[in-house]
Amino acid sequence: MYNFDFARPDTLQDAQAALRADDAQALGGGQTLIPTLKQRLAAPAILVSLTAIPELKGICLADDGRLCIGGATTHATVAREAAAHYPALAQLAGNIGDPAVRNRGTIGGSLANNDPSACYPAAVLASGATVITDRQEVAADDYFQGMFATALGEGEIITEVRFPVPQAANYQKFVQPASRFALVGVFVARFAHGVRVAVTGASEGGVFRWHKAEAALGDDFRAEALGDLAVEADGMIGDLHGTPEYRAHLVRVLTGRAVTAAA
Amino acid sequence: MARDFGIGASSKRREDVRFLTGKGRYTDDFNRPGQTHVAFLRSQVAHGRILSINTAAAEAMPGVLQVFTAADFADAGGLPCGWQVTDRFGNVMQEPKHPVLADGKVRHVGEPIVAVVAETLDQARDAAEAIEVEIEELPAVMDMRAALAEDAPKVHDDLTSNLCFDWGFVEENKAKVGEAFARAHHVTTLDLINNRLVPNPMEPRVALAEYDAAGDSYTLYTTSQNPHVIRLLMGAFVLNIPEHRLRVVAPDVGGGFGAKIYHYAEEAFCTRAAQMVGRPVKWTSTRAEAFMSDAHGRDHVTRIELALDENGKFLALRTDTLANMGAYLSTFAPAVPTWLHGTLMAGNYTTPLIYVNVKAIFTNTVPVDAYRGAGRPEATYQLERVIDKAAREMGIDPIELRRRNFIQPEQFPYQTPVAVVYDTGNYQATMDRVVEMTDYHNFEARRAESAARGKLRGFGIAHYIEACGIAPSNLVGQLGARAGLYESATVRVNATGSITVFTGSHSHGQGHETTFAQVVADMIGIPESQIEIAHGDTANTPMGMGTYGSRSIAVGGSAMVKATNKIIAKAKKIAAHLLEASEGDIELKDGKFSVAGTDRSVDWSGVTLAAYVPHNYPLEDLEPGLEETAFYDPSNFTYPSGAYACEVEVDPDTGKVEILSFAAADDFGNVINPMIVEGQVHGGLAQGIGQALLEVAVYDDEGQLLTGSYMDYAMPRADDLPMYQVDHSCQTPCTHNPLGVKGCGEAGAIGSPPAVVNAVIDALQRGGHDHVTHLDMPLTPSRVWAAMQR
Amino acid sequence: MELAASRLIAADRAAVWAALNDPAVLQAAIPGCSELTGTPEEGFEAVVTQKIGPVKATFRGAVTLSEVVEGESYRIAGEGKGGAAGFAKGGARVRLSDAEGGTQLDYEVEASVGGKLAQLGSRLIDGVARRLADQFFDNLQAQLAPDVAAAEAEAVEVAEAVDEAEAGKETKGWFARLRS
Amino acid sequence: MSKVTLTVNGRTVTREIEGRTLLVQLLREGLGLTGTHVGCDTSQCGACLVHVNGQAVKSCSIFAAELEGAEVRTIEGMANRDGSLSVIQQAFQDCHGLQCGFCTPGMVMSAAALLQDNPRPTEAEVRHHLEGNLCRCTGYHNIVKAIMAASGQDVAMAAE
Repeated sequence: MYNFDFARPDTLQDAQAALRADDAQALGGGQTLIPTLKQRLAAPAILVSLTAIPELKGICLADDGRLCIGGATTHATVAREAAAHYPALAQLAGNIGDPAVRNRGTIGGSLANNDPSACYPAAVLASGATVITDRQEVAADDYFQGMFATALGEGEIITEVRFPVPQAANYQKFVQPASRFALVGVFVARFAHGVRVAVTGASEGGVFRWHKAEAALGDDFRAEALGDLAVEADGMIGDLHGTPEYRAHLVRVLTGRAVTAAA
Repeated sequence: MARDFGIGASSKRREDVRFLTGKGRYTDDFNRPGQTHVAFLRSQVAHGRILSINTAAAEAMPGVLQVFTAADFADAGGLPCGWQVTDRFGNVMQEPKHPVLADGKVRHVGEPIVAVVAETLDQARDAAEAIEVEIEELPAVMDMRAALAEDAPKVHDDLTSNLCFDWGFVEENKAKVGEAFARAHHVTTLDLINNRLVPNPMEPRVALAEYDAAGDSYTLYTTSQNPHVIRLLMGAFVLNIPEHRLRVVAPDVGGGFGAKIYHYAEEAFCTRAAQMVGRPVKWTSTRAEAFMSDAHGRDHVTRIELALDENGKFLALRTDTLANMGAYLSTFAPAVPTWLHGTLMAGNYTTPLIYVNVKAIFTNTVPVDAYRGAGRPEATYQLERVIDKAAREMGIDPIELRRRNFIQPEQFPYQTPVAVVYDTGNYQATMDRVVEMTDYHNFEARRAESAARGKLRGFGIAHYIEACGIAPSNLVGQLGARAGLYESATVRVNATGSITVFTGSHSHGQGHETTFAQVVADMIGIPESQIEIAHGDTANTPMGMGTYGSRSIAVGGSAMVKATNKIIAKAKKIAAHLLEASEGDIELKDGKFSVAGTDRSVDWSGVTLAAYVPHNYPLEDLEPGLEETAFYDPSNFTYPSGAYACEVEVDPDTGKVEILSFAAADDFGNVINPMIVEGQVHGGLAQGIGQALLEVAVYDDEGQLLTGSYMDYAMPRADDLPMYQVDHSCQTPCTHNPLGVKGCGEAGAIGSPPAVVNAVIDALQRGGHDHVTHLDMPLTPSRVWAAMQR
Repeated sequence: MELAASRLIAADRAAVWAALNDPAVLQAAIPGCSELTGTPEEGFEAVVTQKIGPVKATFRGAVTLSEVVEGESYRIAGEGKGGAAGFAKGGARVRLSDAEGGTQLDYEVEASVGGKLAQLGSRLIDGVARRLADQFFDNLQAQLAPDVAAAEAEAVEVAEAVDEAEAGKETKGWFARLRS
Repeated sequence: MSKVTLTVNGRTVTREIEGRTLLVQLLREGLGLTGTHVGCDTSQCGACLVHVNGQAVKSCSIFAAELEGAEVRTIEGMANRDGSLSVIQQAFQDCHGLQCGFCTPGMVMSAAALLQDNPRPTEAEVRHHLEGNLCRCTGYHNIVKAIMAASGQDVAMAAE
């Protein structure tokens, strides 16, 4: 690892100030960033840890019924504390990485990275959640902008994510056997006004919504309603763990399973 | 019979206490005063000519002590290969030099080119990045068939081609095999790939060397399965250090599985650099380095053909294999696809005619060598797969087809057509046992239950034999081995009766400290706690060949038995003197020497004390002291065998295979510690199932290793695997070693891959996918699903 | 990774060809390129920084033009060393032809990486390469015919919205949508 | 360089660290606690697993600078006060849940974290919990058995 300065502010304001330095890099739980640094694949001048800022942590139910999760809240905390409010989200969080990773990794870190195979983006997009930063509030549909690309600017910090809680929801993850990231993951959420389906792991463009499935399920929330709908293989990730055709096929299978499990 | 100590007891492992409390001493836990660190600059391209190396900037960087290139090793030898194979035309194999640091050319991604020794590891790494190496990239030789083309680029310019050897076995049988095929009732042909694997012991390799200028002597701490072999190879062939000036220590070693047998460049580098820098030099492999520098395993491409008569009797077998050697010949590499593979092609069957052809090929990949099972899994896989395919083609139950061809118990010793003689075995018994364990007769009901849930259930069976207890020196010498394969032990009895056994075997997880003590305790009749097993240090153990090829108890244990028998013989003489009786009347039982038919006795410690305090002692006839060394060279391999059965469920929607149950019925001959034996089988099964379902090393066309971390190389995890049923109650003891043992370390990895693949093919065929007659490992969901779509 | 695509550029062939040989245009078009010096004949030296998720690597290397058929086609190839990260190689065969409304640019791209990037990031290589290739030609298009490029992008967005509602093209990444 | 003060196995220690110093480096090199091992670089093998403030974390993927005032427990702090093996450690020995011993400290720490939250896990829960701990020797059979035994349960097995 290259050396760097380490800052561990305890207020958001101090964190913002620290991140204004040249080549500053925010550090969430570090479960992706630290292995990257160990490989010398990045060389920030200063790492600004967001783990000591109380206002970025915690879960609460807002008056409007939305579930609010602080940006520096760990997956383990979400798995535990969101279970009563939004079981599908808690279940997703409880299957990211492994127990030790879940004790460090944070929702803000995951969303800021927007790995095309990460789980959280599927939940955020399918829930129609709002990503709140120290500068703006962004609707999920505008937040994700392709693999590793988001609406975040330099040094911008995710302070909170607000999830509308659906009437029914489920996440189906088919794991890549080595990394245990999602080879394909599908999150289905049914709201009073319609159904949202978000897919992670499959596309080279990162997480995406499957609108046709949403339309079909909006009329009839049963796996059978998907009929012979399918996503195209073109644009899907192809690697040694699965061809684009296979990933496209899994999207269909997992969507059906998620609907059945949610219904 | 279950006992609470000695041979046959499931004694708890004594080494566990230190491992469970964090007190294990692995090589990386050692640090020497003044220690420096090395970082290797490794090739990022698979094949290229080194045009220039500029180290000036690196040399000027903070903390840098010295920067090394091939020029610094101009007077050193290459890393030697321990086995020379002679091809079917009588020529010896092509054997390129394997330099410590790349010399002139780089031949695989990960090959070390430059080494930087610095005060700290980060300083060494920083400096390594500042080195400029200009490389003219050459086309990478990746595909084995393409590598044989006349105009293929050559991995080694000084060799005539990329063909290391073209081996035929048994060459004289070739024509007869062809005739048998011509008149066969049925011929089954199968093309398959034995997937390339990365051994991945959890402890990465480490080398820490120091040089004592006063005594002009070296100490190397290294993660090795065989410290004496490293001392011999590195001292004699690479660095020219006489053995008495070189001590090699392999302390607690965190798993080996073959990958830590070989002599590696980093060990030689650290040893030489310690002398040149004048301070200890340490290298600890990262996992990323391990993936591209530890020897890989398997990587065979095979066509196998089986000729049968109308009753399903095997008439002849013919196989053609391309075996990947990688860029250089690793220590044992040429032996793996030849003598550890061809000699096993008879399997458990009476096939009278066999011909094996193996072409070993150089490619621009990491060297390939023995990995758990080594050659025998490759032989078993092809044989047990082609038998399964033949059974389906002929409409014979796969178990029945095997039974019709088994060597029968009364046929032992059995001379196979591929050179080896099996001493004992009872294949029918292990097959019966596994059928019983798996409740095979109710499989159809279980399958129907799965089908009702939309799942495809399959049952797969495989039988295996392995040749282990490696190996008779005179035999392997004829076959090209450049070393003997005996084992050694020194039994040192202390004055008060406690014992230290120094064994040339090496434990890196197998539990020698417990098992070996059980044997000696049993022979003398004293508590196991009185006996200490020491291994891994050339300074105090006799020249030994180490641990691989399931040889520790069969060969190392036998050496220890021999040495202990010498101790007992001498102790009896001392006891006879003390008891004023004739030696022939002395009996040893439960740690007590007594005169037959009398109540006169002296206990063990009384005799040992007399040996070292010889006040009353036959000094004129006998030296004082009680310490004996023995070397044991086996007269034959040992031949464990077993029947493995696997039941799987395939999800037709995703192609995912789930192992529902796995049963192993093994014949290991006599068993010293059943608990440890079962643990060895479990571990082997996990690696075999891993090969079948998960693991594969993948290179792209340009020689880049795409599975270079645990993000892409799928290691089996707890939730990939079932609870196993293992049984070793079928026992036909080995007839030619004193313990009647056969060895159990590799069995699980040998027998399990075909059982898993047979089960998946069975599931697919029963599920209506008749066209799927074979799938290459690993049977990933993507691959299985794609096969179902055709 | 291999990828073939084509686009219509609202400029005449001579102008497009000139741009394809102009270091300033090339530097602006190559994503993350902070320096590009040299000439089409002698080749260029380039510095390119890429940030892919947590990975940030700077590549130094050469960009060369070969198989040049004046005014018609060439092969542009780059190879950069990224230090500890490894190296990246990419090339594109570019062919120009007259078309209604401007010049048709056909290209075939191939790309590969080595070292740690290959060892750790194999799943991402194709997607990243496609994205970079698309960005390159987007940038080129934007420089040659800025107004037209913007209008086209808008048109594509509209078409895409229609697609998403009707034809299920949403599974394609944004780069793929821009292609056809 | 900066200073960090933390409690390791009940002992308060202060050490000079760099920004990049990982907890595992502080433990192994700074404090000589070599029972915590490094088996990979991608945070997957779990050989380095320790407890920080009562939670399982991978000490290869956390900076020492994050740990001011933290309570860290390693394998060296797992035995009973009298030095005898704890229930979990004893179960690993009794069930032969280890071979080479390299992954073992991480396995024991992982098991302890599981049983703290879930004192009577099912076999499936144990296997799922071990997702972040790789073992190459045991095939996991006896590790699962040991953790079940430590929780006072026997593994439901047809064959045993």
